[in-house]
Amino acid sequence: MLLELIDVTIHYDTAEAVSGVSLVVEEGSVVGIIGSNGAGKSTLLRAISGLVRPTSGDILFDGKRINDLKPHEIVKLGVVQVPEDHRHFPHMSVMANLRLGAYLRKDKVEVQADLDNIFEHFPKLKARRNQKAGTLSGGELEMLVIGRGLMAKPRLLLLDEPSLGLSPIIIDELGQVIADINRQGVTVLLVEQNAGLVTEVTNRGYVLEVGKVVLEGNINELMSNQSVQRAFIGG
Amino acid sequence: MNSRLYKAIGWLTLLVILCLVPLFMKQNYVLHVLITIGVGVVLANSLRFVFLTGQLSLGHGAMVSLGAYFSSLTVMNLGLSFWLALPLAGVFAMIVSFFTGYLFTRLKGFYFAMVTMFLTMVVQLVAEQWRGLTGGVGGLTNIPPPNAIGALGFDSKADFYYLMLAIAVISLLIMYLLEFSRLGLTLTSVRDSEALAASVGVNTRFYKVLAFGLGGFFAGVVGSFYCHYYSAVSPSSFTFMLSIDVLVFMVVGGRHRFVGPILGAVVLTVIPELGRGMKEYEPFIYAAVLLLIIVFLPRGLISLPEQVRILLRRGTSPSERAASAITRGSHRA
Amino acid sequence: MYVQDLLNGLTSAGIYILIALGLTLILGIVGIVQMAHGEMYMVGAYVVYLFSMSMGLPYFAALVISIILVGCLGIVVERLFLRRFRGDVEGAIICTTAFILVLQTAVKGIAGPSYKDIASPVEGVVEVFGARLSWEEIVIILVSAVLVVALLVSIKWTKPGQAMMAISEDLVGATLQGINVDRLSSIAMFIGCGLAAAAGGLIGATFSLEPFMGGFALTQGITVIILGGLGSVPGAIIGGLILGLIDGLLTPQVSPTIASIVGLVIVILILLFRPKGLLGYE
Amino acid sequence: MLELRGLTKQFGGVTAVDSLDMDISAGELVGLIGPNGAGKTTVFNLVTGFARPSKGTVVFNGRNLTGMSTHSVAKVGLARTFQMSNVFRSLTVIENVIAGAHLDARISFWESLFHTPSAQRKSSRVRAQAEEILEFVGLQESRDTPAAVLPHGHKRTLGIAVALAARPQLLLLDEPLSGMNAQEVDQAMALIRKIWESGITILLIEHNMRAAMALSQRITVLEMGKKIAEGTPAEIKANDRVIQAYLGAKGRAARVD
Repeated sequence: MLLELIDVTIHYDTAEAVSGVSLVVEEGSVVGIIGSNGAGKSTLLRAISGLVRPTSGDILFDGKRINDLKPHEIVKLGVVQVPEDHRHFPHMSVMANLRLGAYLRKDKVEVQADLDNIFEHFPKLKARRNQKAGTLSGGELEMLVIGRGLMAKPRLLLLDEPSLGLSPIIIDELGQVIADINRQGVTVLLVEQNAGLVTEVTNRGYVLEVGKVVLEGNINELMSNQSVQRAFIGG
Repeated sequence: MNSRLYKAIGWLTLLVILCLVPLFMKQNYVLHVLITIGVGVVLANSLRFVFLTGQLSLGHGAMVSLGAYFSSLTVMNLGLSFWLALPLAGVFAMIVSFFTGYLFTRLKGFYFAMVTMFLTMVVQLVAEQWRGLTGGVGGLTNIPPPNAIGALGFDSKADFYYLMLAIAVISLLIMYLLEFSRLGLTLTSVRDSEALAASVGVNTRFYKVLAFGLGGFFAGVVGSFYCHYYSAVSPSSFTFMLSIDVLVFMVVGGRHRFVGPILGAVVLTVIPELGRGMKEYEPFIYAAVLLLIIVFLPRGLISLPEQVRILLRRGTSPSERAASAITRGSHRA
Repeated sequence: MYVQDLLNGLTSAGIYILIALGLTLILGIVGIVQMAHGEMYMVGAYVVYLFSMSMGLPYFAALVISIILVGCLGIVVERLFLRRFRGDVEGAIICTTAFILVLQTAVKGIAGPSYKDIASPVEGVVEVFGARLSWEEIVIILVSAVLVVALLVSIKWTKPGQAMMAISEDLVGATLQGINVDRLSSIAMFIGCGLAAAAGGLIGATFSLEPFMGGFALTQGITVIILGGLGSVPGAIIGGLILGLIDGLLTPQVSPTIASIVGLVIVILILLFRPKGLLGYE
Repeated sequence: MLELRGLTKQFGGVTAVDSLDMDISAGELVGLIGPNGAGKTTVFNLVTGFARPSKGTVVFNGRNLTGMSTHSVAKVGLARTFQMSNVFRSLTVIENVIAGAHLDARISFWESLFHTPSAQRKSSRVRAQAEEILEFVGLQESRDTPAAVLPHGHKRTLGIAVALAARPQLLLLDEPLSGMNAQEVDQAMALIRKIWESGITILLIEHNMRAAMALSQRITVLEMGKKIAEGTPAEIKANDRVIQAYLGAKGRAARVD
């Protein structure tokens, strides 16, 4: 098991944001976490990346407990998060943004190769490599932050609502990109509100509601589940 | 109800004791320290009044300065009575505060703090430069004491002490009444969330300017008292370090409670006086106290009993921890 | 002669830029307003005095030692205290104000309150474009230019430099790239305090030292970074040039005080129309 | 009552709201839904003066509100709640509601200072009204609790109470149910219905579709700042465009099965 959460509870102030969540992510898989606003999805990812400490429970990566590690130590293990809202460094160039993804890597030659690789995959980024990142469109930004995540050579890529504010066409493209990444051997944990993207790329998923896992299993089964349908479309 | 009664009795007793002090303490030194405390208390509390809206002002030095020059110039050049000049100095500083506050309040947090600090420096520099009016770097000297009134002839420290006491009591009373009225509620709501306050119809800019102006009023009054007490005023009397000192009183005492700044001014005025024997190293002691408090009691001296209680009880509930964190979070500009 | 004033202004600008770059780095990366920055500048000057005048080392060696020592002092202060005040404006102001007192008192206690002079490393005057420029001023302009260029290059081309840019743009985003923010804070504090020490050591060769010389440095530094925009490195440079030139061009026409007033009023006006400074963002 | 015409907001190069037309009549409960980032909250900000529209107008009861400041918008009878920071943290529950009643029974500076009889009368009246509102929303038990330590669900309810204290004709609710558990959701839904039945028109942004469908008479769907559908909940549920926006092509297929 690459990532395992055992009975994780997280508090913000006094409020319980995540309560007793357990989940597993197998090596090589794409796992989805679906839930509406305020369900605790982002909090969960923040905890995995070490930005908040769980009040109780264990987070295991590759069998090792990572609860108490600092964020940069977690990145070093290969757990890389692509944050919400296409969060980037707006006043730095596209190239500089990508290079920051490889901040902890020492293998200069390979970093250059990976950079070329990413430019090959995202020709739009290549064309704008010397522009400030803040000038990119929403879709380009998402490609940029995913590319930046890949520059870290992750074993596990955490994606926090990549579809946010993107048009359906771009979301379709994004699905392709995620599938490609997975095919290259990177395990992906995808957190989404957009059920469409999740069904497209994942095979297993969890439904989170108010900090609790309410359903888990095969994604197609989840999506045809009455209560999920209701949660998303009110049927 | 009862606790309110006890509180009132406590404050009255303290007031009576303070009134009697000059009868027992004849040393000018003690009275001088008490007067200095009074100045600090009024300034720190008026700074806190501005801070009720979440604005951190370092412009208090400017307002004290303006009050002092206004008062000494009107008394010396226009022959105005001190008793008229005192409130007018406050009004003058208030008007300047309203005007500058109107310009500055669109800046937030650090920018507001810095721009108000510049205001203090500009006032100081103008005072240095405008020699014809302010006497330049040397400042004004031989400022007359207040005209005698009743039993107060202002030929002894005790008379100044009573004047300061009166100013402090009246100022604190006004600020207390305002803070615990609807107005105070509105000011606090602006600090907690400007967006939410605006959405229920609060003209947030108006209230921020109002708080800044009222804070300036008390600073101006103190400035007026100050120059007649020392019978001199110069540009270097009120540098931006004065603003910082006042801020230190407020934060070290406790910025979230009305009594906080009072406590801060008392403790931080007395400590250096105690260290007088080791004059050379007195600032060390002062700095050490500051660091200790800001690191271990971020909510100020006033939170000491509460912190001790929490420590003693050890296993605190999350809600208690949060309760003690409320005011900590809300001050963020 | 305008060329003369311009060159004098450039000298001031060099000093202001060094001070402001440090302040802005510390603000952007450690996340606090370093009120005791002027005291780092003052201590820097005294360390140069100690090594060059008391111990007889060459001036430039003393300058390098001073930069390193004061930089290390910065690291200690950051580790022990400043770290916990990230984002707490009042707390940071008070904590660093305490250091103003500590450093002033310490220097006054050790070196005494009287003025001290550092002998100039190079004497003499040169004619440039019809203006007379002392070697001391040339040293200031050259050394500060070298330091500024070195800083710019290392920000642009080294990993820690890019990491610092990232932190000042987005703290959480930077953390997620594996950047150790605590370590970078120490580095920023080292650089910032080192630059302040350099400015102090440079000015020490022209003006006398006294324990309270830091106040002026702090106000000029803050003016510059507000002018240029908080946290912006190019902003600090442009702001420093503007303020330095105001100084150089106005001082001979009017009194230094009026020049200061004009500087402050310009800053206030800029802030009112561009609340984030000239090159500020966020 | 509320008419939005060609409302447009651009941030830099991004169009958050794209020429939106929308009408709400007095007494309606209208839902505004759409995927995250669709521009719903921006619409609220444009209506309540937190942001200036790049183009278009906001008319409320025949008055043009476009470009009016937030506090003046509150005066003409619009109140809103927020997703975040929806209470005054350092005030107690009842103080929150009194602060919300800022426009009601204004007390002048001198009245505040001298606590005059007239001020006291006004204060006690406002306090009594605040008590009523607390009772109405069911928070009377926590009257003197500091808002910061309230449980999440109660905070959201208090946010609504603060808005109610401003006595709005039109109430804009921004995701009032987010982060609530099933039981709290039911209570909050009942409260929203109760507010509406008391005669206040409501515009509701909600992610909980079950709730949005159950509460609203009419629903407008936004995607990428554009209106993609408008109609009764039943019509919206059956709308292909909407299902695709929410569930994607595969989800729609699953649904058809």
